[in-house]
Amino acid sequence: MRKILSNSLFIILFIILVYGIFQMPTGANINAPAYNDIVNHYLNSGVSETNASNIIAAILADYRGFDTLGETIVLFTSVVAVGSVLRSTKYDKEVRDHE
Amino acid sequence: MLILEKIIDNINYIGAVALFVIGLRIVVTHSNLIKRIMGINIMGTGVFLFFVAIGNVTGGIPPIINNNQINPVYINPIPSVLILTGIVVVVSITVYSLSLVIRIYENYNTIDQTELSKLMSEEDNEH
Amino acid sequence: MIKIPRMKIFDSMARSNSYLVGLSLFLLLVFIAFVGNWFGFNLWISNSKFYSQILDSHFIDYISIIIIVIPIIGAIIELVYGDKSIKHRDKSVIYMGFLTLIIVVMIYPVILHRTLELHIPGVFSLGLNLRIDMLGYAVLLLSAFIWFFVMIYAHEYMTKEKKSTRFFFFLSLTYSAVIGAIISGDLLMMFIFFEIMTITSYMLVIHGQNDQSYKAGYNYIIMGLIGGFLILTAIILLYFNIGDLRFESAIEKLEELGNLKYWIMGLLVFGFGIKAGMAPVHVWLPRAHPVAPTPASALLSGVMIKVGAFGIIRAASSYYFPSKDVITSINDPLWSAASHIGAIIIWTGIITMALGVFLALQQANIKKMLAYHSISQMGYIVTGIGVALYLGYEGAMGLTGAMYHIINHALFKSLLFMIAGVIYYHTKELDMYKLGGLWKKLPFTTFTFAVAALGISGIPLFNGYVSKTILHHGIVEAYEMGNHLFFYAELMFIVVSAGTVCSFIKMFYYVFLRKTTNEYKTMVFDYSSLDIAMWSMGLIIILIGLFPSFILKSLIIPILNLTNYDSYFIEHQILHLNVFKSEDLLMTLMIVGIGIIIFFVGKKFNLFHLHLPKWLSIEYLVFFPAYLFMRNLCRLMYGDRCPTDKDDYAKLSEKDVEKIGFIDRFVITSNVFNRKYEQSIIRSDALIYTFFITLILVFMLVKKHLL
Amino acid sequence: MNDIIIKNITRIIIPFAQAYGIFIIINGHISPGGGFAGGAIVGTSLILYTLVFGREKGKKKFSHKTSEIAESGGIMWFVTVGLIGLFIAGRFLTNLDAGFPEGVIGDILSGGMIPLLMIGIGIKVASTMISLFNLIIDEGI
Amino acid sequence: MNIEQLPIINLLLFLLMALVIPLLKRRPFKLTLILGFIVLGFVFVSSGYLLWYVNNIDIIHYTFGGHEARFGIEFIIDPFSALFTTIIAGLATIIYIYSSGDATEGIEKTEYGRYYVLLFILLMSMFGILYTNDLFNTYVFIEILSITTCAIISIKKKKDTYTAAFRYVMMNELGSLSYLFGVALIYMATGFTNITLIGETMQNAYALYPVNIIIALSFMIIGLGIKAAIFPFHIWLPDAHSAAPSTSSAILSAIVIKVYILVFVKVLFRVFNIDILNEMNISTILLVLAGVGMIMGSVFAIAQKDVKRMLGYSSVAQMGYILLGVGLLSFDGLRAAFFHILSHGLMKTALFLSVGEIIYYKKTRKVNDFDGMGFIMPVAMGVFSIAALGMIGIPLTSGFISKLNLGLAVLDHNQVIFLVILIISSLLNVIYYLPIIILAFLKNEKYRYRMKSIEDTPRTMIAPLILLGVLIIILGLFPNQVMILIEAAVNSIMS
Repeated sequence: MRKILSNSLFIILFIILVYGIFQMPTGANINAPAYNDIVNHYLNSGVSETNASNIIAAILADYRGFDTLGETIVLFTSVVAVGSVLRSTKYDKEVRDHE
Repeated sequence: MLILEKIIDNINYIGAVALFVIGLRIVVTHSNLIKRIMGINIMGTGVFLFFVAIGNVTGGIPPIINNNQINPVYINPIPSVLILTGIVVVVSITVYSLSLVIRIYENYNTIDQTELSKLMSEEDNEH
Repeated sequence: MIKIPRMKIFDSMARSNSYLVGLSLFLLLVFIAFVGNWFGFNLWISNSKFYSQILDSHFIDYISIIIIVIPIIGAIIELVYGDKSIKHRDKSVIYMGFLTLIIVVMIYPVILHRTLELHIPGVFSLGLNLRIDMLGYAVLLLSAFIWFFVMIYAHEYMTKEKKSTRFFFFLSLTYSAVIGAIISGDLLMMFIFFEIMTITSYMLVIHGQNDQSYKAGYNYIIMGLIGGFLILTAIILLYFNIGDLRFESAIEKLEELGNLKYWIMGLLVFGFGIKAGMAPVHVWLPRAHPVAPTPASALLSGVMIKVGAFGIIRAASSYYFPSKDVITSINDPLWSAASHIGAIIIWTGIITMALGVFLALQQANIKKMLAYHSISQMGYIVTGIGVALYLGYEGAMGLTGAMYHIINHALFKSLLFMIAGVIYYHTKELDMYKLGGLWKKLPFTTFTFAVAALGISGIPLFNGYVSKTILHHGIVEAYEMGNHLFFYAELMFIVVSAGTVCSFIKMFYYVFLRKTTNEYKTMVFDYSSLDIAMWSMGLIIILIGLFPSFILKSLIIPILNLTNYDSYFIEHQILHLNVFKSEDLLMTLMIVGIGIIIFFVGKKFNLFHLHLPKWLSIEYLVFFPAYLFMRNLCRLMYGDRCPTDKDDYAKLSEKDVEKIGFIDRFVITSNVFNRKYEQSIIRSDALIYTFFITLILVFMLVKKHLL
Repeated sequence: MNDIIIKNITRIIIPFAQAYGIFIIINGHISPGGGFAGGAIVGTSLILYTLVFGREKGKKKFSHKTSEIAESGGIMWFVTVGLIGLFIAGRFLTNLDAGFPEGVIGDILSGGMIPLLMIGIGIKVASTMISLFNLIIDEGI
Repeated sequence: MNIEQLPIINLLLFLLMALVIPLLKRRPFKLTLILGFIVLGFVFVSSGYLLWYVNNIDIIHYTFGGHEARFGIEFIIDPFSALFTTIIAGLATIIYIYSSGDATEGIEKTEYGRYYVLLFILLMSMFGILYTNDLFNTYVFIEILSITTCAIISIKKKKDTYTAAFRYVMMNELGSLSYLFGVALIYMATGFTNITLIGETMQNAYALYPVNIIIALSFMIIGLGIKAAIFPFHIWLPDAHSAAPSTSSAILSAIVIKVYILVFVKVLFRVFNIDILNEMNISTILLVLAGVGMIMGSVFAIAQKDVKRMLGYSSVAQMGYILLGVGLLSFDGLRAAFFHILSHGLMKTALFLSVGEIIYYKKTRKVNDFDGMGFIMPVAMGVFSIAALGMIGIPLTSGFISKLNLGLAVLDHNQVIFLVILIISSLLNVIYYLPIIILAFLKNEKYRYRMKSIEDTPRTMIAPLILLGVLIIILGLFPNQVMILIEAAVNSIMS
């Protein structure tokens, strides 16, 4: 019963989203609203502003460099978090014995 | 026919949404923790595919400027940049949750959600 | 022939207390002298330079803060002494009470001349508003006197209780909260002090710290907070619609609200009515009074429930009366709201008084019986308020009766509680069927009890008579000028008075007169602070009974002059009101006769011992649907696997509300609910996400495309 | 894993893999690739080493302390580059205005701070991969 | 170095502090604590200064790398972000002082370093979320925040913490991905990620591609709702709160979920402007969620035996209050909501910290074991009582003021039904907070004879508690001064 219900939910969700997509500006060409003056600015004067021929790298490291910093912080955090979970099971064992 | 054409035009987007929903379904229905993590990853992939599809331009080339093309059409670079960040983020979340799964397995000797909750409720009754 | 019992030489504390009482009586004398203008005293004061200076000095407005702060200081000093020196501790409390009393009496001329207002912006969101006008002052003076006497009484009474330091501490805090509630200048301040009063007096109620007192106290504070929330709702509605909470006429704005204004008033009446022990919501009162230590219950009955009634009067007469300059006749549409409300309030009052007396007749426990009598007397007061509202422009008589009865009831009810306390203090016994023959042992107490009982049962030459007569006049006017249905109200009134008479005859008989086996032989009669306090109050009772017009002249007429009542009516009906008319006396005689008859009939067929079944109690009837629902909720959730008889769930089918109240049942139900649903909700985490995202998408898209 | 073939081949492959990774890192701003890809390759090569030669030798090659320093160091480097921009040009992460060498478009030495950041990212990613891997196999099942 | 560098300096200070802690491993731990305290103090002062600056002089726009805002990433420091960063810094300082009094309960010594690393990164991410004016940048910071929050739950290394953290991570990730999906849709329709630019173009984007915007909005609402523990999505919260160490619980429910609801407000009022929201009538959905949450949260809380779990559910109910204020989409509503964010932050911190002290010394978290606790730990239970009365909404506490404002705001939207719900949920609060106070101070005083043996808790734990209690009462007595700042923030968010 519950399975049928949930599956029907997913089907409905999928249909809604596909229906939504049909109403969206999905044309894969340079007239899409996403392909606006910002993109053109990057493509045209990006090189002269950053002297890097790889625009993606330029955006990544220069225009949106702060995102990249944040993402390195995410990596750092994940290491610390995983460390906090996985390092030194000694205490853990004691607790399990204690309980 | 028209609907078919529409589907073919938007196949990237539909694929992305399909991935999203599939991942969600995995998260909901499967009780195996690792499978649920996979489900989350698939959802993430769906969203990234959506991003890329936004940035896609038919016949476009990657935006690496060198002057030996004649009036080239470049793809939209921004979504690529964004998902580069996004991928890394999802990777680190995955690692973290996997480490949690390791610990859960050590403590309860199971990675099955239903059994897990059964065990936990038993413990609550004991206390 | 009584053999004079040996006197105990009374200790220094008792001596200083008696001095203080003497001083307070002297103050009273000065007050009387001022009002009665004996040998030009009044003129002398009003013409004196000092007085005129005070009058226009700005400082005098801060007096209101001072009298709020004084008891708090007293409480702090009292904490400092603590249990180290009981003498100093109690002295600090008592002297602070006395200081307040002095100040309150002294500012009478000022109040008579103008209203003291104080506004400090910035505190809370609306600013701190305090104001002492005549209406507030009457209650303030009353509570100052009673509180002082009760504190003197409490000093000796509490020597036999434990943790008296805590008791006195919270007593003083409650005092300042009560004063604040009385002299607050807008509804918000009143509500705030009201809440503080609820919480601090809770500490007094549960002072005994046994299961019974915890139950009663929990009941008390929960109902108090519910009342608080009702008032808060009313405040929010009022402030939103009127934009101002100061006690000024707002009827023009309220008229635009349609039925909402009745809702607001209903919320206010019930919110304050819970404290005042009004009919459907009185349930906390008979539980809280017996368990509280006697001084606390004396104050609860004497002052705090009056503050509830005062709140109703305050709100109604300020917001719902047209302002003085607008209206000059009865047949003005602006009065209609007030009179509609008034009609309902009158019937509530009638029901309250009937219920109270009916239940009081069945009680064995003295304090419980007195508590039920408080309910029925509050019924009188509420009826008076109702008349005051119902008759609108001509309702002066009702307000007079209500205020007068507030004063009288405060006096004799606190005195009666003190006497019950004395009896308990000596005999450790409160069941009147077990007591008996105390008049030999405690002649003075017997005497004071006689005074108080005559007072409450409305015998001429005692104070109760005056106010009851005035109230009776009020009701008569109500059905002469207004609806004829109120004739039955009058009948009820008479019956209830008769019942009151009867039940006090009963108490007097069982407790004092009746011959018993030779217990209490060893009991010594002693003469101490207890009796000092009691005598002085008895004295006041008799004085009021002898000179009924004094209170009218000194306190009530100024109140009426401030309100928007027919001044002609006030001049001719109330100012020269003669309560000793023949028909009134005859009616009293009739009442007493009926009372005696009821007593003998009841005693013969001992009706006093019959007890109603548990399920007939108000609380159970009110909440019955809720209880039924809770009992069957389990079936809804679990189907046939419902653990009805298992663990705590069985309690839900308990019929005795004394054992398990509404709140406990609710908690149990929520536990069952939780046990069933919490984990299952938590487990289905992502499913909920899917469900809601789909739901919202469908909702919004459908809405978008249909509209 | 004591298979001679794998060991030898690994010995041969790893230098190339690392060289390739470093190449991708430092060419990030003129050709496809960049810090992430390159860092991933370098990290993978070290993981491969640990897989083949065992944890102990892996520790010798890339000890716990080193990884920690690399962890903090990657971000430190990033922040310092940004702070240079802040102190010189008054904005965090300023590129050319902060006086980073412009170079000639298409050269390795171009794009101002971009290569520097790429190197930082590369170090960061590589060290993160390795240390996560080590954590899991140390404490793993 | 002029003032507009201060925000980034704050962020970098947190970051560098977090990076430095592992290098100080050899040194005595006190050094780390002192250093961290200095950093927090500096940040608190500087954000206070920024608050003053933006309120009296000018709003600060800060773009990275000197590019235009449209090309790069932009920070905006306006009364809104400045106010809440100040509040966060203040609360965080209080909690930090408390936690330094070795009361990070259940965390083993070797993990302290990591705990503080995570703490500082967490603070940095919250500052970033509030400062930044870029949807995707917000996403990155949200991810940092979710990892760190999960980590400071699971750092306790008990069996239940792992499962709680796992559930939390799952829900968080669902939320983040929904948010990211929303961002993708918005980017698709408008081509910007900068909030201001989106806000400008949103009107005509909605005219062209309404479905896009609708789906984006619903995904964002759900995503942020999960993270802010709005009622049906509160699933992760009770486990997480009861499992985490007390300081973490305090941070979680006093600060973190508030930050998410602030992002929510930002998204609603800056990305989608009000008339679009009214056209889609979001307000219905939000108000329904809020109303249900206010009741159900309390109903669940009543049945709890575990104190921290109970507090967690009460946070759910309180988030309902805040969402109610936000969902009215009106000036008064936001004002009440912001004030309640502040006052609930204070009260919940006080509750969790006092309970934490009790758990730390008495090793009990069952409500029934609290009898006579008031005589053993007077300060803790006293502060607990003040905060609990505030939760109930007794006058003289800040909770009363926020209830008053909420009531007025609700009437302004003439939704009288929600006034009733407000009162009912206050009554439910009475039912589950009052018995604890009575139990602790009046019920059987079997601990009375141990009055001598009051635990001498370190001052670093007592002082923050007292400070919180005083602040609650001060805020209840003189709300107007704070209200001015809050109104400035509301104006800046609604303009």
